Amino acid sequence: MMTALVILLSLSLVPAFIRLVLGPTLPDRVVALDLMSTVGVGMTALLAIIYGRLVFLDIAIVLALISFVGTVAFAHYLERRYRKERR
Amino acid sequence: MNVFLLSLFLALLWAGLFGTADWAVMLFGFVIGFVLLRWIGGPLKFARVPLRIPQALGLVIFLFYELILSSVRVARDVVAIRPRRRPGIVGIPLEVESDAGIMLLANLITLTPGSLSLVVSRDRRTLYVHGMFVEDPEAFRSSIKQGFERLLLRLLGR
Amino acid sequence: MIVMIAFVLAALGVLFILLAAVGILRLPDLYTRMHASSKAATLGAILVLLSVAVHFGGPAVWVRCLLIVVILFMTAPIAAHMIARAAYIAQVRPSPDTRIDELGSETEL
Amino acid sequence: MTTMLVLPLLIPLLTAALCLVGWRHPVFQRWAGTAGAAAELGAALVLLSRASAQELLVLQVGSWPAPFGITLAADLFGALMLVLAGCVGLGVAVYSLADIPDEARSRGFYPIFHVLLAGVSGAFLTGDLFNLYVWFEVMLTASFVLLALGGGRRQMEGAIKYVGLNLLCSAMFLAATGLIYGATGTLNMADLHESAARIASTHPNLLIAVQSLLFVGFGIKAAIFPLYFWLPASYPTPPSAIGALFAGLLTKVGLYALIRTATIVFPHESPVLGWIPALAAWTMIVGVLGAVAQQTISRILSFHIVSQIGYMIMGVGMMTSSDPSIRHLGLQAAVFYIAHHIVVKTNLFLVAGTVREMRGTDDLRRVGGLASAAPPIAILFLIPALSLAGVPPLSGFWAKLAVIRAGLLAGQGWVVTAALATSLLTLVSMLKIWQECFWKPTDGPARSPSGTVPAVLLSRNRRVRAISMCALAAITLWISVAPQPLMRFAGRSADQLLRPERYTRGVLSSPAPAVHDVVGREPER
Amino acid sequence: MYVVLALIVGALYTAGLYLMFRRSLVKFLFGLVLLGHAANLLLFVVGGLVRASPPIARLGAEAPDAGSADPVPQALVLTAIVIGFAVVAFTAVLVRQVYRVTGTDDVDELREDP
Amino acid sequence: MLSGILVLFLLAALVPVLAGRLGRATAWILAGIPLLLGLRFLRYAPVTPGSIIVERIDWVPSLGADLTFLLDGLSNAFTLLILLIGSLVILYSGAYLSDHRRLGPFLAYLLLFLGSMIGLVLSDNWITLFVFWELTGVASYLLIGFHHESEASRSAALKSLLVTGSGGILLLVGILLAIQAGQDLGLSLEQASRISSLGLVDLRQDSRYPLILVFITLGAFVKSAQVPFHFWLPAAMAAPTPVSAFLHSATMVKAGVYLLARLHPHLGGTPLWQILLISIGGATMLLAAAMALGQRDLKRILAYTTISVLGTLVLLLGVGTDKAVEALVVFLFAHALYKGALFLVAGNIDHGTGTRDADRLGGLIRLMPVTAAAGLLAALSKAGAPPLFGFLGKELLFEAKLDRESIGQWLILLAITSNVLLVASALRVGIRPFLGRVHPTPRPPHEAPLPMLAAPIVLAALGLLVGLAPGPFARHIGSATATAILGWPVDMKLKLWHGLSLEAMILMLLSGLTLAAGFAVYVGIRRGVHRRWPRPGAILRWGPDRLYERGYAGLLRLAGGLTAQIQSGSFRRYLLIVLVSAIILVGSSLFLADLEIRTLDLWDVKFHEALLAVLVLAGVVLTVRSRSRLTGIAALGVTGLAIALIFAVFSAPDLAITQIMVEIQTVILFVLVFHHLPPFSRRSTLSVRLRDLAVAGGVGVLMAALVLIVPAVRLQSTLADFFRSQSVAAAHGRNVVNVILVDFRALDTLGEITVLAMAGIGVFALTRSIATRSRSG
Repeated sequence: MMTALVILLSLSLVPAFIRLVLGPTLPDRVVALDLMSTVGVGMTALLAIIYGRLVFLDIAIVLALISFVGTVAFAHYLERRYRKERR
Repeated sequence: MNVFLLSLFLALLWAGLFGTADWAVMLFGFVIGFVLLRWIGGPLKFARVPLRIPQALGLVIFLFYELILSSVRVARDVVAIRPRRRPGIVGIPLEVESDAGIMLLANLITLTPGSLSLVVSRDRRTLYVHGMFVEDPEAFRSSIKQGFERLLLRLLGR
Repeated sequence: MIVMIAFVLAALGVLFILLAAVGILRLPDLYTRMHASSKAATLGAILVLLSVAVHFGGPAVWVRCLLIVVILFMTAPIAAHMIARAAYIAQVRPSPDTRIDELGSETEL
Repeated sequence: MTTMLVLPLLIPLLTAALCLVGWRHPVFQRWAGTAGAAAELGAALVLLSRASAQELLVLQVGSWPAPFGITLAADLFGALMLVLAGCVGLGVAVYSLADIPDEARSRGFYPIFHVLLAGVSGAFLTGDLFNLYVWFEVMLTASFVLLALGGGRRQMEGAIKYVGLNLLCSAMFLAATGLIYGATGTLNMADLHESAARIASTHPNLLIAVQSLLFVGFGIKAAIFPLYFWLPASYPTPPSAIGALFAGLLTKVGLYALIRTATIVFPHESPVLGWIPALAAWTMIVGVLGAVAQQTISRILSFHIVSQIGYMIMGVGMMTSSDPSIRHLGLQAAVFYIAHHIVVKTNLFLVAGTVREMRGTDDLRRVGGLASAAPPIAILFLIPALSLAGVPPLSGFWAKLAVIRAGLLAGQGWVVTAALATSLLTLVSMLKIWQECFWKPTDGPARSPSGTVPAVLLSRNRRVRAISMCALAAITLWISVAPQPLMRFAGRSADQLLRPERYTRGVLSSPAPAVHDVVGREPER
Repeated sequence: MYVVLALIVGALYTAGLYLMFRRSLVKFLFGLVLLGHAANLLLFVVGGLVRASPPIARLGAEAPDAGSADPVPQALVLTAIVIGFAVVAFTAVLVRQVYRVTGTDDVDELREDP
Repeated sequence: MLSGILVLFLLAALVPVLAGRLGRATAWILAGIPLLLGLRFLRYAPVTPGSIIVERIDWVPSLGADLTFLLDGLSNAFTLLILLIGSLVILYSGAYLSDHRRLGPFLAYLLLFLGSMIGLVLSDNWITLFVFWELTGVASYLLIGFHHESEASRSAALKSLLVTGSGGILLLVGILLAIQAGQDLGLSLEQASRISSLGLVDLRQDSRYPLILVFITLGAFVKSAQVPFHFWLPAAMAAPTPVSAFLHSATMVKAGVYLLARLHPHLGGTPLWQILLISIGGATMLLAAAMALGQRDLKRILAYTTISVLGTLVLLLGVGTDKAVEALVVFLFAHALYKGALFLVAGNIDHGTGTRDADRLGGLIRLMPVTAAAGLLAALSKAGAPPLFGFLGKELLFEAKLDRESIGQWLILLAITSNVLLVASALRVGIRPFLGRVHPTPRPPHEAPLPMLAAPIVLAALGLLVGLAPGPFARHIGSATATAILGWPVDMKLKLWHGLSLEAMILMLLSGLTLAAGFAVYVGIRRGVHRRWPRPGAILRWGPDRLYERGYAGLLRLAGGLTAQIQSGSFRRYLLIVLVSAIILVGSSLFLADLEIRTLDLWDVKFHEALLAVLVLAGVVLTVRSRSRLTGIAALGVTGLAIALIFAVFSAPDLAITQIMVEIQTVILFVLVFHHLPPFSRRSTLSVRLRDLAVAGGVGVLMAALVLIVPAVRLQSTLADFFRSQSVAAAHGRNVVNVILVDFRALDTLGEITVLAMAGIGVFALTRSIATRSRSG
């Protein structure tokens, strides 16, 4: 049953990826990436249930923490770039 | 958010990373976090806020409620054949003044139904918010002011 | 019973994430998409994590799950806010059906 | 005690750490760096003498038994390479007291330099394939940084090519290591000896393919014919002390790994080795033609590294011969050649650096008159240069003689022809440097780039440089006049390499807690 | 899945090398990253694939479950990942420096002196 | 004997230092040393025919090199000549270069040369002989290029070294083949490396004999400046005159002749030997003599006549009869004496007048009487006028050639012709400058200082002395030398007057005829007749020389062109070549490999796994196709994330965690770094991109194939089980991967941390240099 959920969850990677490809703007892509990492958190959590191993939760922790950092970096870069362009 | 709360959070993080909920570990993490924060905390300039637990709890509960609500609305709109959305950007005059307050508010607003904070104006008086269902800007404005800002003000006391 | 609860929670979570994913594809502009990703997806992830906590039980698991929940809770809006701000500054325009734009005239940020 | 096998690793790493601690104190760094290099050489020498007495030193790191933990092993070849690395290290360390600009020194020249030494030593010592990869990476990363330190345009252009192709090399190495583990389930080279033999009997093609992959990886690092391009592109660009370090050591590590795996891991009959003679011929010819075409000393020398590598792998290529004595002679020649070449090439780069320092450039069209202006430099150039060209009775002659004799015995007429032609062309290009840089009169007065530096300091600088150049030249002369000890040692090394059973038995049966370290001590033959 | 991942490894190599062939230094860097992925995945895949049984002993157990994944490739890949990251990080900064110094990100404009 | 050579080398090393201290006395002292050595060798000197003295020290037994020195008649003869002339030349140079700044190094080179030459003629070991052989080349390079400020000097030096060096390489091949053949015939390496042990086996029967002979004789020909390799010798006249006197009278160029003579008993006497030596020697003799006539420079004339004489010597060796060898011995000595003297005389003239142009000199006898005396004596000896040494040589020469019946007439014709020409040259060099009218010269002519007079006079006088009383020479030196060359005892008898037999009369007649004809030619040249002659020399003089120049230039062009093609500076081209060769090397062995698909389960794929795989693929494709940097980064992030999830799915949580962390950090880093880089632009054409794709794809296919083959091969691993069982028990860690990293394979981790630290320092250093750069500029 849980496996079915994993499959369902992994399906949600598809639209996210399409958005990543289509863009059209960079923030769109970042949002897509962000969503994908959220999906990753969900997936690893489900894997923990399926495999009955808690170690997978660690992956989820790391993913949750780290993807945030990545998103912030993107945002920061984007903002700086445009502020510079305006000047 | 004060040192104590932060230490608690760090303790959680610590335990999480250790992979156990061993109370000794948690306590150790808390102590370390507390000491460290005290030590380096000076420069960080945490708002010296008295801890108001009931208000904080209220806020959290309210937040959960709002989160679920907003999620459901957004989700419904996503699959809806005829979407009900009315996107718009609205400026909200701010009453909170501290940095922490503004930040917290902006974040909280993002979690509320159909609203997403964009930018704070230069004079730090207005927060511009993107709303997904803005039928009436004024109503939207007041709902935020009555909802979150009020709770927040109660928690932080300006 | 526990298994059932866990499954329901997980299913709900997955559903929310899935909807968020669809939203991110379907919604017309960046800002509306962000509504989907920053709210529905976060909620979904939180639900899945709760399901894990319920499934395993025990304080160790609860602590870890709560930790992740807290992290998500704290980071999701910050991230969303930062992207939104950056996007606005980068002059990513909202879609034409955005009726009200009180910020639109303001360029000095 | 075999625990001292870790010394060649620990000393440079500790020195690097020390230098890092003293980041803001150039003087301290200088002393610590030089002392560390000296200690490294000392440790290597002690190891060499012990290895020479005991044939093989083995240390199971962490005292986990052999195929499970990581084994450090120094056989004769490895110990010899360590000593050579120590020589180069000390020579360059002393030379760089004068050569490396303070700016670069303050950006961590010494720590990186010692890490490079550690990587090289690790590669020479380890008995584990993946660990070899790790030390390769240590060495590579350190060399990347050294190459790019404080670089101008040319240095940057060279660095990109160097980095790109060398990363390709490590990617191939890594892939091959993975495939080997996947097939055999082990990484210890001694253990692999047997596993590989078993695979060779059932799936020879896979083994050959993996060996080819490894060969390509090491071939890039060793700068063999169609894989060498990164070398002339990058070596001439950094300050000459760094160039000398690279020239002396890096390609030889690739070569060492090639020989090590070809002798211990894979069976001798492998067709991969069959390509080597032809590749050797091409390497020599293309390298030397490249050198002939150049107009700056450092570029000429860089191309010569390539051509000289050809001679070394030519010796290795004789391993395909069916006659054991030819195999032995070939490998002996290769080992001798490596030893000779490391010393000579390092010295040449140092001389080139001195020329650059004295004249502000090493472009042959613009320098000259050094034979009259600086006769000692002229002599210091002539010794390694003629040795490189194989002029008797200098060390290069004995090296070439051995290689060519092996080639003739093996009936590799074309390769021998290429080798002989190459040695003539090497002479041509060495003499070109000599004639243009030393004999040709200069038009104007000698131009010093560091015109503001007081003359006293400059001359002190030269004396410091001269110390290491003289020492290296002395080693060359010693090998020239009395080549037999080294030749015999090379012969013993070759013997050991060609009978891997002793190595594998020594490594695998070495007791985990390093209680006693006498392994494989058997009467000779 | 082994077959699929083997093909993925091939694809990663192809893409990584193809990108290294491009003239832009940035793509070159992307290529390096993909090449690293390719090598890591190769190492991992070739070591054998096992589902749902990490080489970690359960609490109180004396050893990991029988038939758990081979820990060695994992350790190797872990090392390789970190090394690869270090190298890529350095190369990224190097690329930036190259661009600053030479004023171009076109690999073909990086020449050698004749 | 070794000690003698070492003394010379040691002195060579010390002289540059000593020269400063000793000043003018240096040359006198140094000249004494070879003389002393010569006396020491003279102790062995009346080497009775056949007796041999050997000294032996190990050197490089692994390669068959040892320091075996052998003193028999042949080496004794050469040693004495070398030491005698060497001593005089040193004395002479001391004065000739007395004002020169680099007298010290000059003497050092000279001593180095002297030592190597002695070593060369004494060595009995093939390898050692070759070592000294090449050392003479190096020393002569330094000597010829002594006036290295002049371009001509430098290129002449280079030419001589390259040409003789190539010859040396040929010789080396011959030597190695000979050693190999000796070993195959049952000798030990040590024995096979001995020249004298060639007597133990008969290489002439070996199938490799022709090859060995050709290589060795070629080597000798080059060294001895035989046509067509002669051209380096005239060029070498750029050297200071004493050097020419030394190198080209008794030493360097005679080394080839020496070697052939040394090998004559062992390799000689076969038809191939005769054909080679007679044809090349004869051609050299005649052509060089003819070419000498076209020259005006005294030294160049002498150079060509030297070549001619060398040809004669080679020819005589080729004939190889008793008489021929006797003639060889006499001619060798006579030539050394008179040629040495003539060169030194030329040096004196140059020194005294400032020119060496034969046509601009005359009447010097009054101004430079001593020089003139030496010159006249030497020239007459050269011309073969009685009662000088040269006359004896010529007599024997004619006699020897008569011996050879089949081609005797032709040879004698050849000999007479070239001798006529030599006589003419002798007159031009030795007579012309001194007699007749005084010409204006750049410098007012004046006599040279004492040492510069002593040397030529001694040499010339010796020529006269031996000519007058040849007996002792024949007894003490000649016989032993001839014996050594022939390999059987010879008793040599020399007489000025042969009595009145028919043969003697013919010889006398021939000599007289030659002299007369030579004089006629000389007169003809003075009248400028030769300018109207077709010049056979022109072709030969230019032929090989041009070839060398063209060859050298061509080599440079070839090297330049090839290198520009291969080392093009284009990173992408390098990559292409490397990858293509990797494909070829790896693919060629994999081509036949047994890919056992049946061991693989194709359908063991779960949906989410497949989806992750697709995601990786999609990320990869997007990365490749991305038009903007940030899209690329994002796509890269997707790829990394998907790979991390694959790790997670296949039981590697630690890997997944690490991968995620690394991936995100990479993304951040890229984002920060690329801020400073320009955007993408499409630069390659479609065909280039397709080519790249094909090559990259080739590697990809290979890798995938390798991965697919492995499972069929996999051996049972003991490592995994060991780690699984030991990690909790022995290392107290539940996570086996972690335990491996920190305990079992801690050394890997140490290296890994070092790499990280290095990269950190590198990043720091680079960014700092960016900072300082932008501050300063």
